[in-house]
Amino acid sequence: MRKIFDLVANNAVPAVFIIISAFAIPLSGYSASYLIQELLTRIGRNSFLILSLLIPIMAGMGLNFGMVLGAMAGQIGLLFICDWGVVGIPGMVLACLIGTPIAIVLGIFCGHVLNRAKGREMVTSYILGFFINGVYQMTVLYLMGWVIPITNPALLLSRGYGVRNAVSLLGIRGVLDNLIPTIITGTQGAGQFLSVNGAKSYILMQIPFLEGAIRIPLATLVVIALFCVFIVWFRKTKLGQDMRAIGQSQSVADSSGIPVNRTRIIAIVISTVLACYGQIIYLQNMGTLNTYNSHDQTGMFSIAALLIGGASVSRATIANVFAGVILFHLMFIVAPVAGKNLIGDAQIGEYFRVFVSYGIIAISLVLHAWRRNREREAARRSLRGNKGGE
Amino acid sequence: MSEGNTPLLRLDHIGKEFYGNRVLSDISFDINAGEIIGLVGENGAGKSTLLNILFGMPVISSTGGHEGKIQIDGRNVNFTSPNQALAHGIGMVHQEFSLIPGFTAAENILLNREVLNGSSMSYLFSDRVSTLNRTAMNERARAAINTLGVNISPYMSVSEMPVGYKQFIEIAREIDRKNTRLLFLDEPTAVLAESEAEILIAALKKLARSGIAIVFISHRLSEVKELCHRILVLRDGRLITDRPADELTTRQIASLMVGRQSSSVDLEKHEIPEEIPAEPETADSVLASPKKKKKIRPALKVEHLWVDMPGETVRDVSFEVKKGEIFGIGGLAGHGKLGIPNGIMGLYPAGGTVRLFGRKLTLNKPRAALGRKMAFVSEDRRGVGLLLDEPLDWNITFTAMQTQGRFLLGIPYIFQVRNEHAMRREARKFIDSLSIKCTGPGQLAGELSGGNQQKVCLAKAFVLRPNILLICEPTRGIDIGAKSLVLDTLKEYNRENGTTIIITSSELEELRSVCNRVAIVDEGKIAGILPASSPAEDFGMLMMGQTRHDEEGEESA
Amino acid sequence: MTEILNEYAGLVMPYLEAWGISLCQAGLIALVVVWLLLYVLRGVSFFRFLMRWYQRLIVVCGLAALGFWLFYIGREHQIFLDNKAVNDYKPLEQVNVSINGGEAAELMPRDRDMRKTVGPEFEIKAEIFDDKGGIVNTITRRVVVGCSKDIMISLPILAGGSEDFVMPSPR
Amino acid sequence: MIRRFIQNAGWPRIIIALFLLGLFIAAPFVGVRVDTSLSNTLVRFGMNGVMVLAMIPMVQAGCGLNFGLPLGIIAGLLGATLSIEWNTEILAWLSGLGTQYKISWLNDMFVTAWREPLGFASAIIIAVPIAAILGWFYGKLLNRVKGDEMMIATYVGFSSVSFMCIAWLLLPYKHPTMVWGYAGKGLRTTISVEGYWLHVLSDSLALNIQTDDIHLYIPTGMLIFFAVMAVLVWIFMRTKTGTAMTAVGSNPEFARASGVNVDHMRTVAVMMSTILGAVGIIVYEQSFGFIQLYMGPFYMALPAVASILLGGASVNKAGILNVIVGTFLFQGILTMTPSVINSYLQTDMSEVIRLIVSNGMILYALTRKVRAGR
Repeated sequence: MRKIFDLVANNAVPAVFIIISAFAIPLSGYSASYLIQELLTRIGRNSFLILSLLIPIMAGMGLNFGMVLGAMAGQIGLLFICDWGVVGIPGMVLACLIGTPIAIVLGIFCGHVLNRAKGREMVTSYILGFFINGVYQMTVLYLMGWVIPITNPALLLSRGYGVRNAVSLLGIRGVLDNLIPTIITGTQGAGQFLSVNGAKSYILMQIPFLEGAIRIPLATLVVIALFCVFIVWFRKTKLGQDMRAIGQSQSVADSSGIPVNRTRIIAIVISTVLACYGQIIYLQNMGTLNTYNSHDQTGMFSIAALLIGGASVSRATIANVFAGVILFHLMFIVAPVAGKNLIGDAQIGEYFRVFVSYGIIAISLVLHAWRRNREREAARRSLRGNKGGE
Repeated sequence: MSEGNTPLLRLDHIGKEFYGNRVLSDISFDINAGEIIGLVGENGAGKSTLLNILFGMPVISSTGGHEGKIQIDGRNVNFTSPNQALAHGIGMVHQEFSLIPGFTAAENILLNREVLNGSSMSYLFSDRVSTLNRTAMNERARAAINTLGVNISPYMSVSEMPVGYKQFIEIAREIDRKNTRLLFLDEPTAVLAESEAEILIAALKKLARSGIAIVFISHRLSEVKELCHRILVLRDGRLITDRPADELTTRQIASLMVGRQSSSVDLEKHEIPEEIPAEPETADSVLASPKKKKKIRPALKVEHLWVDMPGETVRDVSFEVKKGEIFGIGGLAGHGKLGIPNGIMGLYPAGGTVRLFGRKLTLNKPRAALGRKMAFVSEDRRGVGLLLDEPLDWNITFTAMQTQGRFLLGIPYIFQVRNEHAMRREARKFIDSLSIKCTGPGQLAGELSGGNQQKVCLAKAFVLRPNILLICEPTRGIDIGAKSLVLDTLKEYNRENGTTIIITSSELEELRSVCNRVAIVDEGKIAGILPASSPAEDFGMLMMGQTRHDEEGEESA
Repeated sequence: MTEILNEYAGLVMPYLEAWGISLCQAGLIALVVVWLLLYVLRGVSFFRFLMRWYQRLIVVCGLAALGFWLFYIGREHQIFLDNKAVNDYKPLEQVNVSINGGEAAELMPRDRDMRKTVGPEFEIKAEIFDDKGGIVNTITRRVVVGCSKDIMISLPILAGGSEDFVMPSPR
Repeated sequence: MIRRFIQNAGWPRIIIALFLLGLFIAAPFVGVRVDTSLSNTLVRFGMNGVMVLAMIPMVQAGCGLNFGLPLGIIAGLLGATLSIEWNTEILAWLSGLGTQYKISWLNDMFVTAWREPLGFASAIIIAVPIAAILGWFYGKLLNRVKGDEMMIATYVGFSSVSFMCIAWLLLPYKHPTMVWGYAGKGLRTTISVEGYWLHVLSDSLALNIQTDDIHLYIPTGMLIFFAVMAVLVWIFMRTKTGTAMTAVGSNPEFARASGVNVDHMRTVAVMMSTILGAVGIIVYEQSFGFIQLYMGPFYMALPAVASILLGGASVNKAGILNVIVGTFLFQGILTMTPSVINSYLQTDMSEVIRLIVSNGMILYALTRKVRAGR
């Protein structure tokens, strides 16, 4: 009975989303190939960011709302390569290289702050995100071009310092996605998609009954796959084991000599650095950087997607990430059109998905806290049952 | 048992004072390899302090270290952290489980000592990026478990284990440490069923034969006697006895543990108003025959009470307290004596019947208990007893304000504002009468010393003008001067107002000196109720879980 | 970037010269000083330092080098193509210039155009026409830009056969 | 003495107070008028004061900082929009009431003359029960998630705001000044309250001196309203219930042992917070002049939270003085930084300073060691 309840409780969120999507997809009237194309693009764009959330969850630090710190570090890296005019894959890698030390420093700071606020890591990291956003804005808006050398006039505001609101990332736009140009076509008209945007594409496979063609961001997917391998490997290391131990019981881990605070900081640093790379991958797909807004929603959308994938505050797997990306973005794509077709107002679908993002986080948090309090109760009860031999 | 002349561990005149409060003095004994030592003593006899010293716990060094010398293999050592003790081969199994529930047995046994595969990355970062060698880990865990002679799969998750298994995993963890030569076990059998305890004892004997010395701390004297070669009895911070186990009977051990000069007991007590009834009156007969009520009517009558208080479970308790009596509840920590008053007051889920002057009390509702003019002083002064961040007058008058509507101005149920003037006046009255050392009623309760905080708690209870006063651990954590003052206050209050007082305390002597009768709780049940003047060893036997049956068995054997 | 580095080197070198030690010696001394610091602060043994901190140092240096290399190979340059009179060189009647075999730019006299390239060097191919539209000459050259951002190529000088056709960016 | 003062006030407060003082001193030198600045600060103080006040009950009852303030704001917005939607009906009903029950002063003339205050009052009267209901559910929810209140409050606020975004589009509002002109349905993003209850509080009894030398405007009515609310909260916290609430926040176990129903007290506190939030936003709107719907209330909790913390409150202790000091300091900085720093640096750093100060303050409060014994 309890097992069934747990099964339902653990998978209720994805199930609801599958049902919503099942209704909304026909309403939207999108073709399968369009949806698959969009989903593939979004998987490539967002999965890395979401994967960066896994490690703090493993270490029992909850959802790392502080991942926006990493996103900001990545953006600073991108701003520099834009200024220097480094393009293509070297540009992306260089942006990562520049972003890494910034992300590490921010991560260490975040880790120390969170160690001071044990038990309320989430709200603290959330506010920390806002705080660092202030510092980031000060840096980018006032110090860049004044103290920090930025010379490219295309980047700077007309007043001579501060970075413009929108920065074009033409130089690295889609470089990773199109590194290995790959498409899937239907059996019909295979030839006409052989070259897309002047680049020769490699046809991966032909699927009958598929209309049109689907371009696959193969290199991005490979990077994400490598990252998944990294996480699987990381779980097997001593460090991963220590994090799992800390996640389950800080006091036991501490008494067995595991450096709890240090390990927690490492978890946050890793998450922040990965979020930095994730943001760079995300922006290379988008092609433009909204200097002051791009990172705003990153944390919220990534967390919502992870939760929709069936993860909870204390447990998340790689499968949750991909289930989450697919379900969340499926709704993202179809909700406005479905809303328009249903009620005649696209705005409603727009608001609906915002509501769903926040609502799902709220519900997950509530369920987590509720379950935790109930488990505490149950643990107490079991203590009674075991005492003595009655 | 000893091999050669140098003992494994030698304690030489160990002593310890906490803020002028002596808890250990002049403890000297040796432990040889392969020897099993039973360490017994009441709560507060100094066992945990002794362990803390041996393990170099920060509590000791931060409070000025200890006296005397500790030698391992004839060399002086002075540990400043538990890790140093571990490095010298001293292992410890705590009373509370220190296991990670979601991990397997092997993962727990090798926690933070995992077998690692080598990795080239480990130089760049640290060993922590090497992967775990699970096959080797499981093998090692299996070996450690096998040493104990039990059969537990290393793949089994701890959360799915019965409690007894967890205890074995804890011990296996210490055994796995390659250099472990001396193992301290703090009440390892407390959570075990009898059959499990037998397996454990067999395992420990096996372990000792392999050359590991074991110090076994337990309140189950029959087990201690069965397992140990030598028994050390600790009382009031002194080593009373160090004798081979076969020279002592459990009764002797018990009396050594609690035995004290009877002169220390203040036998001058005021008379109980009426005689305690020879036979417990059933509630029905009290209600059914109103004529009888003049003769005997217990102030408090508890029947088949169970309380679900974590760590202090009460299973089935029945007793009666006469009006005007001071009734003591004693027993070892963790056996449920604290659960009784907490349960009666409704602080923890409870069941059974509690009658107050013949009328049934609604359980599980603190408000109901308070409404019946019962007052309660919690053992958890800082957690439950006080508002640390609020001034004294709040602390003293709050309960009376909320339950009796005093210290308020305005119309009841509609609009009532607190009467700060009255609150302060009341607080001042108690500050004077109990001589609470503070700057005034406006001082925050958290800033007072332990003894004065306890007085505030008493004042809080007195303000309620209770018919029955339940007090838990009135003297825990306060200095000697304050101790006698608190006890005297209680006695005086009882004498002046005729209030029935129920005191729960771990200190038997204290109970015997204040109370008329003392009930001893053992494993969630009343082991017996004795007049305070009974010999100490009778209390000791009740406390140690030595029922008449055990005793007879021993004598016949 | 390089300028900044030179600047820092310029700050340090005079001191080194004044103390009479080479850059290599300075590096070794720095290594020992760092170890001593770590030894005092965290009790890191020299062996451990060599095995861990030194390796880390190498990795950090490697990453920095990788950064510079990426910067070098990934940098995008604007190549301004200029067909104006410079010194004694007269503008060409018509010239079609392509860079790295890309789309050709057609420049009339006094024209200026811009092409973008990525990487430290590129191949420029200039087809020079006479006023009747016949090809007079085709010149192919490899040009090294290095780390500098933008350059201008003076086509008249290129056509004139001189090697000084690379000029600073007009901006 | 000085050390004690510093200890009581806390470093962040002193630094920010000195900073604000510095801004006021520097103002004349960069051509910013002190009197105008002070007027602006007072206006913003009055606008935001009640919303900051809404923090007190929840903090005192141990529910943490009310990041879920948007819930109360939504109730306020509903009250405000409904009061405009039904404005004519309400006024007609009132004068009808006068005729029906022969109340001589409650006539058309009175109603017309007191149109705006009556509209304002109706907004509050509609908002309060809605807030109470929402607050009740919200309180029940927070009781189930003890220990995680703040994070959940944040997201309850966010999701309720985004839910209301849909509702604003769908609710059958008809009033032409509020709905989109072209569609005839769906509320506008900003709705002017001009002609309804614009500045009803601000301008009543206002002190307005606009001469060549002095530009002083003191919104006396609004300040009095705030003072009344503050006194009400102050009195409430001294009642039997208020005392119990404080004890619950200070030590829930103590309160339980003293026969107080902890969950009930927390629910009452959350309801009060929500109601105060609803009233607060209506006060804000009457001064601001517009009702901001849709994502407007989204981040409104943060300034209020930052204000009370700036005033010296901690995560589990707050008083009226904290509200007054904190709101004044915070709004002072918000008013002064754009004017003074902009004139000095020629840039608008106010947004960045607001972000850093407010979130830094919250962060400071969150990372402060909680006193032992809890």
